Amino acid sequence: MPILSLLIFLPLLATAFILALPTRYKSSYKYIALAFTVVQFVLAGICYAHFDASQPGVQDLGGYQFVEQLPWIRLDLGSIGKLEIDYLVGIDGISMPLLLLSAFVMLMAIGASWNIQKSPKGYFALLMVLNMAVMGIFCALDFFLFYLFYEVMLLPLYFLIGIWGGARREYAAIKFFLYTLFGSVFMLLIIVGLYFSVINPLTGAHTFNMIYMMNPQNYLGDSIFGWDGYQEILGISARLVGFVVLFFAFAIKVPIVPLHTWLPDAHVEAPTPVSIILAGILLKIGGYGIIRICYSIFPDMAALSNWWLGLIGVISIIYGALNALAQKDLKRMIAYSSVSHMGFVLLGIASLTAEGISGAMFQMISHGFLSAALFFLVGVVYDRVHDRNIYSFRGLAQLMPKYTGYVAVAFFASLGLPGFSAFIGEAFVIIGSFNAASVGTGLPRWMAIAGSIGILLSAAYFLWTLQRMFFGQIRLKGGESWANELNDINSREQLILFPTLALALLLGVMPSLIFNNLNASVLNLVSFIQQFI
Amino acid sequence: MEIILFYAFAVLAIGSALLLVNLKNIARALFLFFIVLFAMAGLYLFALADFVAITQIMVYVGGVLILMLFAFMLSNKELLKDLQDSSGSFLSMPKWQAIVLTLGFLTLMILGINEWQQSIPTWILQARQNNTEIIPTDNNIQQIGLRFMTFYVLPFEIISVFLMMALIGASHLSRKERNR
Amino acid sequence: MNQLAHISPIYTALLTVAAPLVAFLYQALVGKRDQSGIISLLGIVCSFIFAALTWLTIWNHPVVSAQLTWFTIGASTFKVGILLNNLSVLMLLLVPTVALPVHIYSRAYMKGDPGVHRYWMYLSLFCFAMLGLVIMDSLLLMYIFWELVGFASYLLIGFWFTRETAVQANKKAFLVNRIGDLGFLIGLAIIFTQFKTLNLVDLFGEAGLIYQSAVTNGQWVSPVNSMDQIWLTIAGLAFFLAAMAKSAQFPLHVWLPDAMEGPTSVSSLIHAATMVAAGVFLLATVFPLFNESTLLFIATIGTITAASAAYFALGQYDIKRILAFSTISQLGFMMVGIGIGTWDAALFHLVTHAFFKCLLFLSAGAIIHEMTHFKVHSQLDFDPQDLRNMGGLRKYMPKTFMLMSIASLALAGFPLTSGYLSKDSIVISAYEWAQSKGDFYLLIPIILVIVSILTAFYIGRLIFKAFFGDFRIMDQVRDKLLDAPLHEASKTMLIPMFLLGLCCLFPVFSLNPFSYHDSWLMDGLLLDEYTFAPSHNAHVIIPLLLLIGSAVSWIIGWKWYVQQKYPLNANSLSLKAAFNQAYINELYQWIFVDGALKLARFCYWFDRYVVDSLVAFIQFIVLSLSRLSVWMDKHIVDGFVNAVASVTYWTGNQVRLVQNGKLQTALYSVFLFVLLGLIYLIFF
Amino acid sequence: MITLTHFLVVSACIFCIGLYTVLSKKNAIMILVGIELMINASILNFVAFGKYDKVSYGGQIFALFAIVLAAAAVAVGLALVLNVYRHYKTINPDQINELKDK
Repeated sequence: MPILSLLIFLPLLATAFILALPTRYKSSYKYIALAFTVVQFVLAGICYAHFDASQPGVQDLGGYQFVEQLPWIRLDLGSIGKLEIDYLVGIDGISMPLLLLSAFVMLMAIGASWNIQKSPKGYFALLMVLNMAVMGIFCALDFFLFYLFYEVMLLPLYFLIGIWGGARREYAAIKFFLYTLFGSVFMLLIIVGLYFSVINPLTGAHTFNMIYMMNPQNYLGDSIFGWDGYQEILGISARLVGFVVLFFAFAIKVPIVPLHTWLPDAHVEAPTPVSIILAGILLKIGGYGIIRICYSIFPDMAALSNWWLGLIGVISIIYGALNALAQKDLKRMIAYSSVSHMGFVLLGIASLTAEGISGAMFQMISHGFLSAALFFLVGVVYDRVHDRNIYSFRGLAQLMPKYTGYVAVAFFASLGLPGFSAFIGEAFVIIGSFNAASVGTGLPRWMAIAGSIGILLSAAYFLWTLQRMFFGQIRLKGGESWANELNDINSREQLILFPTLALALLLGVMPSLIFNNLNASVLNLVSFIQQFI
Repeated sequence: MEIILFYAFAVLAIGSALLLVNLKNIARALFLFFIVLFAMAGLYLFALADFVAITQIMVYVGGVLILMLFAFMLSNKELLKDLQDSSGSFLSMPKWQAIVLTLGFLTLMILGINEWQQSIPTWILQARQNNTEIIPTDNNIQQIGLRFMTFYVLPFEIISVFLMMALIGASHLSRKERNR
Repeated sequence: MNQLAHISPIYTALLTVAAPLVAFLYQALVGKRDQSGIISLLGIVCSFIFAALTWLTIWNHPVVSAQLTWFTIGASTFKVGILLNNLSVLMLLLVPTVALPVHIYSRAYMKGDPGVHRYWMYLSLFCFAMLGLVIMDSLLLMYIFWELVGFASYLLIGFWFTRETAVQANKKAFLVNRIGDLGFLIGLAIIFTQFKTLNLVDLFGEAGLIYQSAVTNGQWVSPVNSMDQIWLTIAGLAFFLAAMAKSAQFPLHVWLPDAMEGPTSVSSLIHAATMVAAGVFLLATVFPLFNESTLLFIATIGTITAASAAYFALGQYDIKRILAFSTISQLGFMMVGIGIGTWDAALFHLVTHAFFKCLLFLSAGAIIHEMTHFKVHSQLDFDPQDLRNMGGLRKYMPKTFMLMSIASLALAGFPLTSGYLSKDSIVISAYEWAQSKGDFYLLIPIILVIVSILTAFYIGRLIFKAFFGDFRIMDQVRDKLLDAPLHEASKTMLIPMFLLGLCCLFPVFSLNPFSYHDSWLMDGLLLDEYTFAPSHNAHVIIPLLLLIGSAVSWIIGWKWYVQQKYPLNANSLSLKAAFNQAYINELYQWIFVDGALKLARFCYWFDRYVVDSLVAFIQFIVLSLSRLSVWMDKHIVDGFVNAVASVTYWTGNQVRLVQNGKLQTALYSVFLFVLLGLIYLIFF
Repeated sequence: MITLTHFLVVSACIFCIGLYTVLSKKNAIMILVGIELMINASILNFVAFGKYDKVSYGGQIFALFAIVLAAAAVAVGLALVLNVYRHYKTINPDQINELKDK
């Protein structure tokens, strides 16, 4: 059964269904979307269940599972060679957990969009297109295919933010779009460069196959990204340029600190479900891209530049946390906390140790659940009174005790309370990056220590928010009318939140659920890069 | 003495011509034209062409000018009015394009003359060397009569016929058409 | 009993930990208000029984440990397991032993509170976390429970979350503890990097990795790795930082006095007896890691803490705050015990302190409970915790007075109490240690002696002010309230207090009331060797000195507080400083909190106006470029096309003018071209 | 001493004035006058150069021819002018523009 193709293209079927149904059935759109997403989640679950954790993957196509390879575009371009684009999908330990995460977060997003009133047809259709693109990104092993999905993803997001967003939605949508496009346009140049540098050893044709790109033997000697030739662009090694450009393309998504300003705006203006998807999946694409593409295709440059990556990570952690501390808008605070938490991902990836990279992967998964839950929780209060300002609320714990309970759990889980998943991620990122100096990856130990300050700061802003909004005597900006509006969370919301936080707890208690599937791939990746240190 | 006279005639000719051009009143202009023609005839004398000068006066002054006056008087009633009341501006405004073009031609000609002085044709130089120029004491009329009847007899005849044709044509054109 | 004893200690230990967890989960998921308390109580009773069983099997028996694979990350496998040695089973027993009376006491104390089910839930969570902390066999797991303990403490301090001060306090407590957690985490990272394992048995067990590592040539070499020797010191300091935060050592002690915002029963269990002692427990666990300089640092900090907290205690009026500072001070003693290398003495003091300080808090709770009742009854507005409002309570609450006096005597280190044994063990060891080290080190035991006397004085002050003299508030309302509004606390509260009172006496720990060396506890934990020679003189002189000092301080206290001959100006600088804790809180607020917030605001400002305007600037440039290109397109590219067109048109138009059928125009053009032709011929 | 150049310069001036008259005057008769001036200028050249041609007297003879032709041309021209006038009631050449496509 071509399970990955099913996973990718099922949402497209849903889109077709939704578009085909006349508008008078508009209340059924969400059920269609939900049904397809549930099926998708089950499929992802099957992937998880049948996943062989001992297969390494990464630069070895044999180690990928559920591989589907179909020749897609074959063109003889004469003197330039033969164009070879495959429909090549497959998953290894690095992509599989993210695939599962995406399926889950999509489910959450559908649940969160239950009350969408404004043109549900377009909304759910776009959401499903987005769903397809995201799945495709995590499965694609052909760079061309990857890029295709990567670009397709932008479009629905742009419209989802720009149409269903908040007050400044157009600004946010365009900012988001331009930022990401800026990254991906340069990525395209590198893709083309790689295409001309790499040949398929079997057919001798140029190829977009990522797996071939990871093998130094497949590079033409005198090509732009070739290994033996010292090709230079503007006096800098071409491979370094390639690495840096790809890194920035994905780092915008992560996001790293000087390139993060799209994130608060996009998150704040986006509707709750889109915020959930942005935080839960989109940011992970950045981290995934760095591991899957930057690191695997340019392992030599990864080993060379990890000091800078680590520095960027540390800056993101602390800077994001400090910014979160200064926020008055709850959603913006959570957006900045995402910057901080994703900084750990970068720091972990930069450590080039098995612990660090596994920790980073785990942090991505955990952040996927938790930030999605956090945004959902913001949506709960925003739905009721259309205000997110922290200072507009006080003493919510008395009005909404269950909600407060969920918020407290989500906050504590996010600030790295042991027992929840974020702790495992952050702790192993710190341990891994500390360990990095001993395996000689060039990441100094002070970075780990500086990164740990982020854990302290995250506690500060989460607890402060908890204190300001939920504890103390009731004092609301909207007075009595707000007090009537602010009902405790309903069963639908609980139905979404409970599994999410339960999963965060489950992963915190049993990290092996993720780590077991991750280990072979991560070890393979680490040893692959270690050759170049 | 000779040169002063030449200059006097030249100035008279050029000055009258300029005035002629700038007059609005055609009747006056025609009389100025008369003066120009006389001055030109005087200049021919300096080029030792006495017979040409006489012919000039006889043909132009006696024929052409009278013709023009008649034509003018026949054609231009309004302008005749103008002739009577010449209270308007004495000089007509020149047209600048015509002036530019004219000055261009003048400059070019002066330049050409200047150029020409450097390379005078050989036949003139020969004539000067051999002293075979026309001199004032030569009997020009006799010489011209001889040449007409011998060397230039064919052109002479052709021009006679041509003159005849012109006269007939002119009289034909100026006769009153009945059918109008 | 015999059969029970055959159950593997592993299982009993697990059940000890699991019982409160089950209680917690049950209440968290399906808890009903009317059952609240029973479940937790049941849990802790089970816990206590299993802990006792475990203790019986393990104490002075070989170490037992068991492990299960937890997860594998990369190539390193982490195991979850428990380690039962004398140290851990001692703590395992201590926690439910103290918690059980507190649970019983809480039944009465918390009665009628609207959120009481949360209280029991949190309390069970705390017991679970604390019990888990002591038996875990891996530093990672310890860290997890370490933070969970802090989390439970956070919840309990902020139990009355509508009180602004309470939520401020729990935030402060958690954040300060987080600083310590960072230390723990860094310590973990160093240990893991150095030894590739976090298992306590592998690390600190007999012939563990710690003992196989050594500092050679400036490198700290372990069997698997080596790094600069500075990291050894840093690791030690990192773990100490963790302990500093949790055990409220100067300068991270600030959270503990504020934590008194929680219910008094919570303060007694968590902030006096168990959680704050976790730091000492941790240091005892990782003790082999410490090198000379770290130990000296620990001893110094301990001394400073003991002295400063005792000083602050002198200036407080809030009965719970005095006890809180007293706790900090006693924790300082324990730290000194660790610092001088006698962690068995520190543990001994930890255990005895747990009982008498718990009792002190419970007694204080009883007083506050009654005072609050009185406040509600008399409809007066006063602070029920303020010593200045009390006095003469001895008449109304004689049993409480008696029990509190016992505890106070134990705190002061009066002979025949447990405190005498444990405190002397620390002070005497410190003296012996200092003697072996040299003159300068003598400062530490001297300060400790002075602090001990101060301790006697401030606890005497508390007793005198609360129980002797006249009931000050009563005088105001005597005419209104004829019936006695104050009475002894209920039996539910008194019984656990009585139990704890028993534990404050010497026979529980040692048959010989004057020699700590004979205590079973010290025997069980006995270190192989002290690094210094024992001094027999010290064993006589120091207790005597302390006794005389305490007696003198009490006489002074009696004169000052009971006979109202108070010689000092209450507004004097030193007393004010003591009351305000030397303004450390304000300093921290100013430097760290305001600093961090300012930095945060600056960052946000930077983000909004610099980073974002950088983006806006780029946007501006791009926009300008596009405007420029639009302009170019319109005026230059398009303009060129237009120009070609218009030149053609113009030329055509001009040429057309020639063909206007006018004679002179035709002539004019003829001559013009003639002229142009001539010009061309002549000049070109 | 009157050199050839003197004649040439004078003749150039006269020619130019004639040219100007032809181009600028709004009266057919004045245009004829201009043509006559130009012809006279050329006649002056003929006679000036004819001074050096004693053998054939070409200069003077052609000057005579030119005078005769000019007289004939004037006669025909004036006849035309009269006809035009009769037809158009004007002799302003600017207004005689029936050839122009409207």
